[in-house]
Amino acid sequence: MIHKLALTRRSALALAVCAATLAGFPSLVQAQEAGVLRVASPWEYTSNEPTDTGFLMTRMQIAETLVMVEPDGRLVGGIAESWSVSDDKLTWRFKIRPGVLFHDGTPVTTEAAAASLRRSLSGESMQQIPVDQLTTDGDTLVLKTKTPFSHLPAVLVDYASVVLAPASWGADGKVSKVIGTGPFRITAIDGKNVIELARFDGYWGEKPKVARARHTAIPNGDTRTNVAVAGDQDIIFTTVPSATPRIDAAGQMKVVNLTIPRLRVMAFNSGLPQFSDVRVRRAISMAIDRKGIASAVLRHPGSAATQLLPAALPDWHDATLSAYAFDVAGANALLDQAGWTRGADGVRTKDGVRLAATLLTISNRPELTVMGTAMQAQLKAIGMELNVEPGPSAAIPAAIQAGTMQMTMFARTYVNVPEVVATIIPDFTRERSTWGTLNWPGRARIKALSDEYVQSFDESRKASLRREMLKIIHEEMPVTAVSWFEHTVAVNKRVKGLVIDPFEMRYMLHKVTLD
Amino acid sequence: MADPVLSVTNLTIRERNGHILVRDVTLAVPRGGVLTLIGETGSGKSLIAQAVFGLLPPGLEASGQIMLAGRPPIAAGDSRALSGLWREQIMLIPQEPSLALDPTMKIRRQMALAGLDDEAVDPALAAFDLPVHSVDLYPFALSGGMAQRVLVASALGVGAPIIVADEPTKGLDAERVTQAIATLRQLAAAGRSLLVITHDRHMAEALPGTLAIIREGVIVERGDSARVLAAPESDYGRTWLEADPRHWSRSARCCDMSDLALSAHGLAFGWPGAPLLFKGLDLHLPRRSILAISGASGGGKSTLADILLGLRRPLAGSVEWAGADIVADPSAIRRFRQRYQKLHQDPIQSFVPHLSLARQFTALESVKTGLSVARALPPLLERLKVKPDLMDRLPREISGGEAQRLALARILLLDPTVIIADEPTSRLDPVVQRETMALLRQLVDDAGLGLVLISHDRALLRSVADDEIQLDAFKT
Amino acid sequence: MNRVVKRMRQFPKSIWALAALAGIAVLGPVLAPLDPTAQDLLRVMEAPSSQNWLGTDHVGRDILSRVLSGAPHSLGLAVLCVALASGTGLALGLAASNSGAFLRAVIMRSADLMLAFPGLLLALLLAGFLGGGIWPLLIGLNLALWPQYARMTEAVATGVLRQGHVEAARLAGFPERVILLRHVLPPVLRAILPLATLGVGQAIMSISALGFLGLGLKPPTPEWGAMINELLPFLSEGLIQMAAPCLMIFACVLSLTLAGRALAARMEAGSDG
Amino acid sequence: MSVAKATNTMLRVILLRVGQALATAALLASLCFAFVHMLPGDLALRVAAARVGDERVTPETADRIRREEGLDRPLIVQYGQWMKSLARGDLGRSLLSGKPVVQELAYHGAFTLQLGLIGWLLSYLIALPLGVFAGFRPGGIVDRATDVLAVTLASLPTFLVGIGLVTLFALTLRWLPPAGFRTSAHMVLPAVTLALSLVAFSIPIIRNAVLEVRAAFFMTYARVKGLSPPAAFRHHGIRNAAIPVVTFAALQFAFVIDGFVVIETLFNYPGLGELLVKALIARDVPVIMGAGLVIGFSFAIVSLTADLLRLWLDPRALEAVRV
Repeated sequence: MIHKLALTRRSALALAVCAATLAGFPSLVQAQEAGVLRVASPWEYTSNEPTDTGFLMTRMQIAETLVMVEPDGRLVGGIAESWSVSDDKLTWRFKIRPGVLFHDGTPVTTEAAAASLRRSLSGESMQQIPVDQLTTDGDTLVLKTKTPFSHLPAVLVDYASVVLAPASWGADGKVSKVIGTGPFRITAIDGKNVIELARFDGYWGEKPKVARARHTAIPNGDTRTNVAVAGDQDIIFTTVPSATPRIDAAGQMKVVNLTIPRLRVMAFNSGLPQFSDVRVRRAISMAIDRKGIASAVLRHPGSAATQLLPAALPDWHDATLSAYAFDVAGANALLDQAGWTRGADGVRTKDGVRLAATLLTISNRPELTVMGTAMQAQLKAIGMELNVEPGPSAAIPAAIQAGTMQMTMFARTYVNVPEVVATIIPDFTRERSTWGTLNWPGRARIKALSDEYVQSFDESRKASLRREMLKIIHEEMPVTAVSWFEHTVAVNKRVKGLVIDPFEMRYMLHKVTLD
Repeated sequence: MADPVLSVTNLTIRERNGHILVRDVTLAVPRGGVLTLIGETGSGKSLIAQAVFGLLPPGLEASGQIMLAGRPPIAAGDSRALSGLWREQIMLIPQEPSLALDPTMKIRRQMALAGLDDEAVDPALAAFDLPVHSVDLYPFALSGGMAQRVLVASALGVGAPIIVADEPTKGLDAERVTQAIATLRQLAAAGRSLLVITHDRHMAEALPGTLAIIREGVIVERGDSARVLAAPESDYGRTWLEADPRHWSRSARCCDMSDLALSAHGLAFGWPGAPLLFKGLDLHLPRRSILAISGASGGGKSTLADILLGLRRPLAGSVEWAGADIVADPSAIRRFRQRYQKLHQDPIQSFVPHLSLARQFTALESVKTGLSVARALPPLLERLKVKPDLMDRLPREISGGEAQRLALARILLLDPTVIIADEPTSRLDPVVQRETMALLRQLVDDAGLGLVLISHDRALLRSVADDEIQLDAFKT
Repeated sequence: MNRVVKRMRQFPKSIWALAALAGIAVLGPVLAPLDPTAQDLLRVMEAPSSQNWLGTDHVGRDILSRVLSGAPHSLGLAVLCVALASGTGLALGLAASNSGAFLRAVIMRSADLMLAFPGLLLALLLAGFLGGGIWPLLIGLNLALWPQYARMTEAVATGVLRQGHVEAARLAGFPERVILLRHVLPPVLRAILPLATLGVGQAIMSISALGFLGLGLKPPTPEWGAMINELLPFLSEGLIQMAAPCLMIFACVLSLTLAGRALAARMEAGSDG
Repeated sequence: MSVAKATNTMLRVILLRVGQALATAALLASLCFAFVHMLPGDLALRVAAARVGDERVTPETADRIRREEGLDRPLIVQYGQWMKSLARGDLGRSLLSGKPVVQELAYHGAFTLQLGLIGWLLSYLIALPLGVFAGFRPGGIVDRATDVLAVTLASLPTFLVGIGLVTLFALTLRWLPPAGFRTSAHMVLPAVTLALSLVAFSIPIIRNAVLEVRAAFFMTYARVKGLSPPAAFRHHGIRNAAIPVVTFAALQFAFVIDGFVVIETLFNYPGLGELLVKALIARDVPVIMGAGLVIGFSFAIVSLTADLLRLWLDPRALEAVRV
C-alpha cells in the first residue's frame, strides 16, 4: 500500500514536470501546418445526407451540382456543360460535361447523374419542380415538366441536388461515403467538427492552389471570435459582427464584409387584432431605428435595410421604392389615427386589446436577441410592449405552424437557389408559411403573381411582375426587413486571393493561396 | 524515597490567561516501585502525565522541573528535550487505548513499528493473555480491554525503565478492571517503575507503593498506599473514601406489597433474529421502596426500563400502572403518563441544550394543569440544595451533579408515582454520587415514590436498594 | 441592549459584507441611477463618465444601473432557490427521521439518487426543455440541491431524537409538535444555515452559468451571467463594463463562502462547549 | 474478519452498486424520455430543423422524419421499443445524424473522459502538495496563501475562470490555442480550467485531512513509541488522510460533469456535455436518453470505485457495510 502510494506520487511528479514543460512551451500556436488551408465556420457536419449537410459539401467544394452560380449571379455549367429548353417550355436538356471524374476515379456518366438527381428530386427541397419525367439520352439528361417552370436551372443549384458517385450509397439507401466531383476530396472526418480535405488532382476545372484544407466547425460565436483574435485559423466564416473591431485590433486576422441577400426580418401574425391593421405594422416599422441598430449592434451602418432585398440582387431590388422611414412622431400619429390610445401604463390599447406581443428570436444567433431588446426599447416610444423570447430555431416554424406566433425575427436567406421567387412562394403565398407570414390576406395576390412569374419566359414581363410583388410586400409589410446581412469573414494575413460568394454556395477556396 | 528514577519538582501548569490548573506539584517515582496518583475528574492528574511527556494541549504552559535518574533536570516547558526521552527512558500507556492505535493498520504491524519483532510478539501476547490471532486484527475489532493489553504489551517491548499509565481503567467494567490491575502488577513485577494515574479506588487499593491524592491541582495527601487508604489524614481523603458505596450503611428492606406503584408479570423481550434478552420476568415495586435492577452491559437493562415506562412493547407479559395494564390497554399510558418518569444517565443531555433552564421549567406549565413553576420550584430547589441563580444558565454551563438534581426537580414538579433511574450516577464523581443517592433515598421515603434503580455497580445497588432483580437470571 | 451590541461585534466581517450585498439586492433597483433597460444606440460601449459611472453596454444601457438592478435577479433568485431547496430538504429529512424504516429508505435513497445528477446539467436540461426563464432554474436547482439538506437534516434530527431531552419531554407529556419545534428544529436549522449560505453562492454561480450559456433568465433582464455573455464580444473595448458583473458575482460568492465558513466554524465551536 | 469474508463483502458491495448503477441509469434515461415527450412543440419539426438546417425546414420535412423515425407511434410503444433494444445493448440511432447512439456516445465520451482525467489529475497535482504542505504548517504562509487561492477560485464561476485563462494565455500572450481539440496544446486550457475549479474544493479537504490526522493521538503515540515525525506520517498518516480525500474526490465527479457543459462550450470541445446540449436543442431523444444513461452509470461507477478504495483504505468501513 505504501509502496503503491509512493509510486503514484513519483509518477504524478513526473506528470507534473511534463505538464509544466508543456505549459511553458510558448510556441504551440505557431504550429501551423504548411500548405494546409484552415477554414472554420459555425456549421457542423452532422450527417452524410446531401439534404442535411449538402451545403457544406458545396461550400467546401467537395461535391457539385449540375448548374452552378458565379459570385456575380450568373448561372454557369457545373456537371452539366450546357442546357436548353424546348419550344413548348416543357422539356429541358442538360448536356453532361465530358471528362468529369468522381473522387474515386470513376467517370461521371449520364446514368450516375440521373440516379443522383432522382434521389434529390424525391426530397422535399426540390418538390416545387413539377417533374413529369427524368430520362437520359446519350450524354444528355432530359427532364420533362408538367407545366412550364422558368427557373429550373436556378433550382438545380440547390445543394440537395449534388451529384455523388453510385458507390456513395450504402445498401440502406443512405449515403455512407461522400464521393463527389469537386476540387477537394475528403480524406478524413473527425466527429462533427473536422473534415480533412485534399486537392483532387483529377478535377475538371481550375485546380486549387493549396494541397490540403481542413474545415473546423465552431458553433459558438464567442469561441469563433477568440479563435479569430488568436489567429488560429486561416479563414473564419460568419464571425460575430459586433466582434469585428476586436478581431481587427488583434492584428492576426482581418474581417471582410460583403452584403448578401440574407436578411434579418421581422414577421407579424397579421391575423391578430394588434397587427391586422396595416397602419399598425407600418407604425412599428417606422418606430424602429434601423440605422442605429445597424451601427450599434451590427457595427455596420450600411447593413440597415431600406427595403426587403439589398442592391446585391439587382433584379429584386427596386431603387424607386421609398426607403423604410424612421419617424417616431409619424408612427404615433398613425397609431392615433388607427384608434389605438395610450393607457395609464403607456401601452396603447384598442377595444380592450393591448398593443403587445411576444417576439420570438433564435438564441443561436445572439445578435437577434440584442436587436430584439433594442427594438423593445424603441417600441416603448410608440406605446407598444414587446416581450423578447429567444428560443431554438425550430421554435419559429413550429409557432407558425401552430398559429401561436405573434411576432418573430429571424435570419432568412432569399437565395437558397439563385432565384428569389423560390423563397417568395413558400414564405408569402401560404396561410401559414414556413418562415414568414401568418394569416396575411395579401397572400392571394402574391400567389397569382408568382404563379405567372414561374411559368413566364418573358424577361420584361417577369421584371414587372417582380416589381409588383416587391411593392405589395413593401407597402403591406407582412414582414419587414430590419437589416441586410453582412457576410463577415475573418481572413488570416497569410491568405491571398479569397473571393466571397454572396450566394454562399461555394467558399471559392480553389482561388486561395497561402504565404 | 532514596532513589527516585523519575522526579517531578514544583510542576505548575497554567492556562495562557494565568488560570492555574496544577499548582506546585512535586512527585517522585521510586526505582522499581509504583506511584499512584488518584483524583477526581478535572483534578489535573492527567495534565501531570502529559507534562512529563511534553504533550500538554496547546494553550497550556508548564513550569518546574522534570528529572530522570542520572540525567540533568529538564525544564517542564521544554517539550523538545522531553520528547528526547520517549521510548528510551519513558513510555506512556495512554487512556482511551483505541485512540492510540492506527485504525487502518493491523496490530502486528503496529507492534512491529513499536520495535517488537515477530519472534517477540507471540510471547508478549501470551504474557498478557491475548489470543494469538488478535495480532492479525484491526484495532476496531479489539475490545477496550484487549486494546489496553496490546498497548501494555507494546510498552513492555520498548525498553523504557519508566512507564506512565494514564487512567488505564477508564471505561472498563469491573471484570476488566481486575484484569488491568493484574497487567500493571505484571509490569511492576518485570522491574519497571510505574506512575499510575487513576480515579479508581479499587485500582489504588490493588497497587502497592506510594499513593498521592490530588484535588484541584494540589496534592492534598501522600504516603504509603495501604496507610493512606486505611486512615486518610486529610479531610478530603476521608470524604472521598467514605463515598465508596461499600462503606455506606445498608438500607432496611421493606416489602409492603399491598401498595404497588408498578408491577410486571411474565415479561419477555428480544430483538428480531437474536435470542430473548429475558423472559418470564416478574417484578413488584411498592411505594416508598427502591427496586434495583442489575445485569451485565448489553443485557437489556435499558430496554426493560423502556418497557416499564411504556416506551416499548414487550413480546409477552403485562405491565401494570396503578392497576391498569398498559400493554393490553395502551390508552392507559396517556392517562398516567406524567406519573411514570425517568431519570437519565447523562443529566446534562436531558435538557434542551439551546434553551435556558428557566424556560425549560416554565414550559412544563403547558403540559401540567394547575402547575405554577414560579410557586412550586423555589422550595423544591431549596430541598434539593440547588442555587436558584443556576436557572438563568444554559444546560452546558452547570455541572453534572447540579444537572442531575435539576432533572430530578423537573420530574418532581410532575408529581410522579414512579421514577426509573437508569445509571443515574455513573457519570458523577464519587462524592457527588453519594449525595445524589442519599437524596433519592430521602425522596422515596418522604414523597412516597417508587424508585427503580438500574446499574451495573452491584455494590452501589446493594447499599441503597430494598429489593434487587438480577436480569441475568431471566436470560434464556 | 448592550448584549445586542456585543453579539453584533462578534459577527465575522463576511456577515457584514453579506448584509451589505443583501441591502443591494433589496435596494439595488431603487439605487440604480438610470433605467436599466433604457437604450441609447448613439452611446454604445462608452467609457465611464459622470453620467454613466461604469460606462455603457453594447446597446447603450447604463452598466451601473444594470449591475445594481441585477442583484435581485442573481442574488435574490439564488436565495429563493436555496430557500426552496433547503425547505424541501428539511421537510423530507424531518419526515425521514420521524418515520418508519421503509419511508426513511425511500426518502434517503432517492436523495442519494438525485445527488448523482449534477445540478447545472439538470437545470440545463429543464431550460432546454422549457425554454429558459425562472422555472427551470428553480426546479432544476431545487432538484439538485435538496438531497444535501435532507441528508443533513436527517442526520442531525436522528441524533437529536435519540437524546435524553427528547425522551424527557415525551415522558413529561409534551406533544410531538412541540418536540419538533423546540427540540429538533433549532439544531437542524443551525446545521443547515452554513450549508445554505454556501449553497446560495453555488446557486449564484449556476444561475450565472446558465445566463452565460444563454439559457437563463430572459433578456433584457440584467442578470449578471447574461451581462457577461452579452459583453464578451466587446471585451477589448469594455474591460470595465465586463468587470462590473464579474466582480459582483465574485463578491457575492466570496462573502457567502466566507460567511458560510464562519458560521460552520462557529457551530463547531458551539457544539464543543 | 477473515480474508474470505472481506472478499465476500467486497463482492456484495460491487454487485449491489452495479445493480444500483443500472437502476439509476435506466431511471434517468426513462425520466429523459418522459421529459422530452411531455414538452410542448413538435418533436419531428425540431429534429428536422436540426437535420436540414433552420432555414430549409418545412412541414413536409417534419412529416417525412416523423414517418421515417416512427415518431408517430404511441409513446408507450416507442418507450417499450427502446427498453427492448436496450436489453439487447442497442441504444438506437441518433435522430440527427443517423449514426448509432453508442457510436456517438463513444466518440464524445472519449473526449470527455480524456479531458476529465487530465483535469482531475492536474487538479490533484496542484492540490496534493499545496494541501499537504498547508496541513503541515497550519497558519503558515503557505496555508494562508492556499486558503486565499482556494476561496478565490471557489468564488469564481467556471466560465469566468475559462474566459480569464483564454484571454490571458490565448489572446494576450498567444501561448496556447483558444479553442479546439486536435492537439495536446488544445487540451491545456480546458484541462487547467477544470483543474482550477476542482482545486478550489480539494485543497481545503486535503489540508483538513492532513491536519486532522496529524492531530490524531495515534500519530503522537507513534512518536512516543519512537518513530520520527516523517516516519510516523509515512506509516500512519498517509493512509488515514487519504480516506476522506478519496471519498471527496468521487463526490467531485458530479462537479466535473457540471463543469464540462460550460468548458466544452467555451473551448469548442466535442465532449459529452456538448453532445447533450445539442441533442437537447434538437430533441434528439435517443441521444438524450443515451447520455442520461451514460452519465447516471458513470457516476455510479465512480462512487463504486470510491467505495472500494475506501474499503481498501479503511478496514472499519468493511465492518460497517451492511448489504
